[in-house]
Amino acid sequence: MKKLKDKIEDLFDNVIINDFYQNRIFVKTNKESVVSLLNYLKELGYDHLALVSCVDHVEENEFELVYILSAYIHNEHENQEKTNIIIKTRISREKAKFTSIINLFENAEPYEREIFELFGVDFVGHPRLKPLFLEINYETPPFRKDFDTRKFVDDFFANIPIIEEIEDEK
Amino acid sequence: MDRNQIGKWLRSPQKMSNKYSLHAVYFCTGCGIIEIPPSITTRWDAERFGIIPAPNPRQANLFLITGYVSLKTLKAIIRTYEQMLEPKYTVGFGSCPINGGMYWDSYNTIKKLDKYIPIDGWIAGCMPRPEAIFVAVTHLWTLIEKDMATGYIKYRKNYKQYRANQEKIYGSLDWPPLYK
Amino acid sequence: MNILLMILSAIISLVTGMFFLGLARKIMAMIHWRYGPPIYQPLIDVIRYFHQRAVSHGFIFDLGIIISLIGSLLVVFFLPLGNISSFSNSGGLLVILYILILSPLGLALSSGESANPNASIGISRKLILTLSYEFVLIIILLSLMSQYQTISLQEIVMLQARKVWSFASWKLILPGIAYLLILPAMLGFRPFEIAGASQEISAGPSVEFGGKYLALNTINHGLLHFITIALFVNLFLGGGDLFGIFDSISGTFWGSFVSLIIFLIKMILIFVISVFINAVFPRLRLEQATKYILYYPLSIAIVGLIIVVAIN
Amino acid sequence: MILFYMMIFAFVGAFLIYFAGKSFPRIKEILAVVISFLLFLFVALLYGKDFQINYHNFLGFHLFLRINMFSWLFALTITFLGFLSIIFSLSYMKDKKNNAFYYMNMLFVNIAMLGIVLAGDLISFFIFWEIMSWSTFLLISYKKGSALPASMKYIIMSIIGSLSMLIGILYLYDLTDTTIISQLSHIIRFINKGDVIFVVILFSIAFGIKNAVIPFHNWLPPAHSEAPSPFSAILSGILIKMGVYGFLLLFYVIIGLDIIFHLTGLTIVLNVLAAITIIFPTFLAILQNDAKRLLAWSTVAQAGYIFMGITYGTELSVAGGIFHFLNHAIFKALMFLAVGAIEYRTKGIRDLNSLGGFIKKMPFTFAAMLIGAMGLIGLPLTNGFVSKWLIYKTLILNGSPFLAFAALIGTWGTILYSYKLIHNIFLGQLPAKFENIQKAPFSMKMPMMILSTIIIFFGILPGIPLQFINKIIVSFGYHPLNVSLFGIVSDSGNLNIINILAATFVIGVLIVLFFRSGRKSVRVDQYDNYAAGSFIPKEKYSYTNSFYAPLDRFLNSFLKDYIDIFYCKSAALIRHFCNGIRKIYTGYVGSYVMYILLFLAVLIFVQLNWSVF
Repeated sequence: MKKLKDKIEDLFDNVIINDFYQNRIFVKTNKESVVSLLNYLKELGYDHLALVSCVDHVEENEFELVYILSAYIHNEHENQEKTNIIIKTRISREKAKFTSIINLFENAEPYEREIFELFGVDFVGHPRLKPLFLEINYETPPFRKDFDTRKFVDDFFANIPIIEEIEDEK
Repeated sequence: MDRNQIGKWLRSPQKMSNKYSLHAVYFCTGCGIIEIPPSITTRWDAERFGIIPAPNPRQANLFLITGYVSLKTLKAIIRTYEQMLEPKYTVGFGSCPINGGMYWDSYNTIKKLDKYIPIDGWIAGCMPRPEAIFVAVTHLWTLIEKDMATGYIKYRKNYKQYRANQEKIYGSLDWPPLYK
Repeated sequence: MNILLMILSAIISLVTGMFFLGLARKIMAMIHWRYGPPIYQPLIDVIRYFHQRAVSHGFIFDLGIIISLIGSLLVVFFLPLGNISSFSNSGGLLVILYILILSPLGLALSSGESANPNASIGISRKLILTLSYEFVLIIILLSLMSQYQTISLQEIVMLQARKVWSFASWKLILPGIAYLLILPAMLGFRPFEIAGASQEISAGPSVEFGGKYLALNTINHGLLHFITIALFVNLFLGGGDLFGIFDSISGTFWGSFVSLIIFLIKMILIFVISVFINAVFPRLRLEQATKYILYYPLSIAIVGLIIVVAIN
Repeated sequence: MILFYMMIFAFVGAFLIYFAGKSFPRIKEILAVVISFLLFLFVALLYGKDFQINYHNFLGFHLFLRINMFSWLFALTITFLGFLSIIFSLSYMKDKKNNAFYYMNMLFVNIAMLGIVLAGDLISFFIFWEIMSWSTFLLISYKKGSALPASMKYIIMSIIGSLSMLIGILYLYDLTDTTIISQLSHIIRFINKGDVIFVVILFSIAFGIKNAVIPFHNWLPPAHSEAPSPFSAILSGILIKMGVYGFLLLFYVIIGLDIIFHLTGLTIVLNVLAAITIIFPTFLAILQNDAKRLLAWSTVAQAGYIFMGITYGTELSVAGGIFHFLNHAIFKALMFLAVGAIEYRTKGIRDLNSLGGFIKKMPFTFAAMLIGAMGLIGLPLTNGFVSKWLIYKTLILNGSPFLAFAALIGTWGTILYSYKLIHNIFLGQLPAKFENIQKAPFSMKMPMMILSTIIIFFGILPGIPLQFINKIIVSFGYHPLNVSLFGIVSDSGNLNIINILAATFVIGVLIVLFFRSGRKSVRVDQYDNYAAGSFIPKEKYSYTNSFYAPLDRFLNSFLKDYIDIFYCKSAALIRHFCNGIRKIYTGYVGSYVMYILLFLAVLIFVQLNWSVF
């Protein structure tokens, strides 16, 4: 049976695969072919989307979206070992936008909301793109590297006055 | 129940009953809640002092703020505190509610809880053990005895400032002000 | 004279009610292998509730809790305690059965007015549970009434004192067992603590009860314990009589005093047993509780009734 | 002859309303109120009279109107409730179209019921019975729409009832060749038991349908929920009780006490029917979601209590049955009027799952509904308690504990559904769309006020109504109960309400003082509520729908209305069968000629073989 790595290579052209680790395959692609790659892998049996996360590369002014897939039921590719497929793609940092994969994987919804709230990546096609954790909204999303948390704490919490006891007369 | 206890009871039943029947609100606000179950069960038995977890704020008069207070939890804390009935006391666990503790520079936690709701007593220690909680309770007794546990009166008197601080954080709260 | 008896039985029931609550917490603590609060802790709680500034949701919120306390205190006057009985000749068991409705109805009215879904869920559970154990209770009372051919509780106690306790007579053993099986449901103890589940629906009907409302509710709770067990002792354990030992001094003041003591001892025994049951059981779901009550105690009670009807 | 002139005056008045109402609208309301008040006044003045007048001869039958204590009590309740519900419908029907027709029919029903009660002989009894049936049919179908099938079901059932009654009357006439009730009771003694049982069965079918006893009860719930509220107050308050009156007339006046209870098995069958009529509808009422349907099922259950009281045969049970008729008429009419007031204010919404929190807007209607529910449950100090106490005492002491069990369980079922009614309409969160509901108008409040004071008044002083009932029992041939002002005094356990009243008052005062001594409480609106630390979501925090969901899941497999299903299935079967027959009429002349020839051939064939003719 052809290995999984060769299958992906001959189907997708600009794909860099490195299966250096024992049960993990890293796939770097451009942002256009991510959705078709996810679709293809889902048919192969990797139907469990473990995680969607985002890495902030400030110096290259890019975000890196990471999708981790794995398979519950063993299929023919699993006979050697349990493989996690980690797909990485790069998107620009200004006005970051990416297509939502909810129609492929239902459980991507909270991850995308979290990335939208904490990194400011706008997912097109997401039904409920509302804040998930934070109670107040910040002008620069807090997980971005250029968000200076100490400065925020100083000017947001400092200007809340301490309660002075009103010494009423009675 | 020796003789002068009975004398105290007869002179000021409100103080004595407040001392020996503190029902704590069963609401875990931070990491310190892990200390509460051992203190109310067999090993340390808080019920000896009359402390039991109350099912809802209306039946409680002690509010234990256990650990750091995030922005989301502060909203629930304010709501619960306002629903508790009048002679109510709050005790803060650890240094995080005092000045932010190790989350002093986090964008998401409250630095000085005292600005939003009145706190009657603090317990030092990054999550005080049950013995420390009971020491705090005995101190609270003396505070009640000497009429110094007046957090709720302070809240009622300076409600405008408290409310202003709370609204500074959240923009606008979705429940009406408690006192006119 | 009647007024004196009224006051006396009211005081006895209130004191024993609070004592029962304290005893329950103490025994639960002992079983948990810890010290537990002093016996008079419920009294401290009530005094503390009284000094708290309560929150009211309207006129019926206040009236309901007062009606429910009136209901339970009223029942106390119709129950003979030992041979102290102020009203037990005006209507008997039927009146008791009807006044027992007043207390849950008053509580239902006031918790309904508190406009909190926890309270509504608690009340609908409480009424369904009461309906299911009322099936059994009515059959038990019917078998007793048709066995002793009277509807007045006073006479049932006297008949038992003269002859043998109904719990001991083979004819009425089954209703007795059925009563014991539904006792935890009537007391609201653990296997059937569905209405007042404190974690699930945060104390059910008494969600919005604050200061003095909670005080009245706790007193009412104590009284309900007192009434349920006093009814059982009167019906099945012959009220204040101990195998006729103290018949010689039955007429005098000391006679009624001794019968009262015996009556209270019997009640404490039964209460301690039900607290043990309370300590070891988890909380059932409502469907399981109704299924259980409508199968085992109900069949035992029906068989008991058939036996009684077949005999006479 | 005063009775006859009264009836004529009332009938003429009813027609006058209809025709006058066309020209000047205000007149019909005033006329209706005046006539019904005059009727009430007139009947009240007839207290204690006992005479019989022959007002008309019809085909050789002498028609009589008579008045005695027994019919006086029923007449008083009929006219009293008729008067109150007409006052109630003044504002209820104000904006509805053709309410002249409504008022005319309302008066017809009242007069017909009055006629039934005053009828001295079976023919005039039957005439008034028919007038009552079709005027009720017209009133039930007043709302058109979904009211038509309900009224159809009602009219079919009552036609069957009246036909069986007609056959009964003719059969009785054939046996005793007299239709005057007073003479019948003497002659009945000489008829053999078989005929008496047959007559009793025929009459019981007619009265059972009216009284909604179990096999004939299924017309009642749809009819009640479709009829306009003031009329359904009369429908369940009094109209059901015509069956009660009929049974009493049949058992105790026509056939007489000693014969009826020697017909072996009859009383047992009737008692078991009564027991089923108590349990089955009570648990169906718990699961209803429409306020008026719930009350309708509760009427069926309470009619079971009255039926149990009547057919049990001891003087306590008959007294309890009649007293429960009186009480049920009062508190059920009160509850229907209260639901009518709600329906009037919410423009017709009475689904229990979408209402809630009305106590804040309509406190008076809540008080009326609460007192009505207390009477329905039978709490001490309300009138329901005394009548139920009478019935239970005799059931237990006369050695039939299973019937007593059915009755007592009925009480707890009543508690559940009456609390569901109060909770889902009045308590809980007030939905936003009912924010600006006003109070009930005065013309609705006045009848409710009167009825609730009567409930408490009869509850505290049961001696007053019991005196009238004592006279009735004596006329039936029982020996009277010794009734004190506050209760019943008898050897096997007596009842005096004064103890309960005194004790409740004293404890009440003490507890209120004790309650007042605590700190003053703070009034708070419905949004300041415990919601686990978050603020209350505006519309999603009321829990009134499927109030008894666990009981629903547990019971509804047993509680389908099998009798109704049986009726509908048999009706479908008959329609199917008739369709088959209709196919014969093909419409071509040829096929008809062919039928004639075939028939002739068959005749010839029979004649040839067996020479029948």
